[in-house]
Amino acid sequence: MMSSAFYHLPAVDEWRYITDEPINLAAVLSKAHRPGAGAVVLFSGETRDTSEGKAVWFLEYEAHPSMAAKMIRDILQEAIDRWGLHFAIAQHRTGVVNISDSAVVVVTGAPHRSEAYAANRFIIDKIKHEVPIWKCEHFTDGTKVWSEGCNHKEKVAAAEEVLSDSVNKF
Amino acid sequence: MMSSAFYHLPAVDEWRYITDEPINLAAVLSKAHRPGAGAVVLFSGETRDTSEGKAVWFLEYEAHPSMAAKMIRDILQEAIDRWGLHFAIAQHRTGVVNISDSAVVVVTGAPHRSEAYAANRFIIDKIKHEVPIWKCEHFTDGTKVWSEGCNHKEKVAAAEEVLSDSVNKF
Amino acid sequence: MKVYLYAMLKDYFDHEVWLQQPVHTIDELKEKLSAQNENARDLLDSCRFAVNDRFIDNNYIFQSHDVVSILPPASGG
Amino acid sequence: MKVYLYAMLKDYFDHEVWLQQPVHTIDELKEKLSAQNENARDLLDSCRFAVNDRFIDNNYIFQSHDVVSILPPASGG
Repeated sequence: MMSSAFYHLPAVDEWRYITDEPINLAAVLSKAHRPGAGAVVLFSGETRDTSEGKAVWFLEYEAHPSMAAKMIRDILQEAIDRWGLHFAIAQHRTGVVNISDSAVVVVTGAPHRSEAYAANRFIIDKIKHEVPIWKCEHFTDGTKVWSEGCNHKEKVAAAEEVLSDSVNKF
Repeated sequence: MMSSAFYHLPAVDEWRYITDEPINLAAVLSKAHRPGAGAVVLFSGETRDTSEGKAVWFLEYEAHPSMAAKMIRDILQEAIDRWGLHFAIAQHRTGVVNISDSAVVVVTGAPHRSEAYAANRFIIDKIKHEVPIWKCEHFTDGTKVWSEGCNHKEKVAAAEEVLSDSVNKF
Repeated sequence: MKVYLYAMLKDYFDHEVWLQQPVHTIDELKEKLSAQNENARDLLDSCRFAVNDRFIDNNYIFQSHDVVSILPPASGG
Repeated sequence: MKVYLYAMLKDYFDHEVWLQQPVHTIDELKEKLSAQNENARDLLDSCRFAVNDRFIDNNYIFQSHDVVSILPPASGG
């Protein structure tokens, strides 16, 4: 999948990191074994059937694919260097992701388990907070809402300020 | 696999927790999805090709199968209760485990990822420290050594004391 | 100058916007878009900006051939 | 009384040991086995003891029909 409308950096095997095909966890995991890696940790983020009390129909993800792919690659490299990993794999879905399907997978391999867990958590946290990928929740009642990401609380606070400002005006 | 020589508690599906067959990670992972579990974490402990600088040929695990199975089941239940997991799976190998093969797998599923990671780590730490399963390292030079488990450092210290005692006697 | 807008920004704008008049800074660009749709002002303030796949900061001066991406806060995973 | 020994204990004893003479406490059992093989004394001190698949503590009094397991420190995973 290429975002051909963009001037972009040379492709960095974008499909490795961003895919609109279902993620095959077994296939990803099958590549994640090395003679020196005594600890393998896999994280799969999967569509839940409820979100803040509302019944979810499916999720839809949009990405800036070329930027997202490059950023995920850089995050993986940072984790490999920092924890001395034998490998680090991550792939994020775009498009429709149904209940219980994987939206994102991260696999890390290290000599010992502390490093494999820590690096895995680092990678998924950083992907969720920094990489230009957005989640739209579609509910069973037909409504949809874009997740507001990291600024959620700040934006709620800002909205309350706006609200109290407008109340003060009247 | 039953340890029929023992008076033991009623079987608790021992094969679920202790197996002398290769662990099929893909098959284990395929069972680890629930509509409410937005976060799935899998840990696989795999045979490394070296141990403290020596080239490893293979590992061999021995268990007290009936006790080990019951204890793993209890550890999983404790983790489920403590972190509100949707599921928790763990299986440990006995017998010969070759390089890069899985000796133990732990899978946890929770609504959110903090719980899935924390519970997963709790389970593997507790299995390694408490469950009656023992690892024997077979090296490529034909030697073998039983891993000494949690008391390793205490035992080294004790051995040094004994050594200095015997030195003092002469 | 070509501008691409993503995710919830598309509730306020097209995915692709072509700006005829020159725009020099991020602040000018935000002001111009907010003038088109006042409801997007807060969201635009929380966005990151990129040119040719690289993030830019507030000092960046746009060139007419730049391809600009406006990226709301990430919410992947 | 039947006693099963595991893992590195089998470097010093058979997997299965039958004790003809009554043994009443863990300490007596450890002493009896250590007398058979003095090199196992430290290892026996680091072991846990179980009867019929349940851990026992130092106060436990063995019955002649007990099946005892002697479990070195775990080193799984």
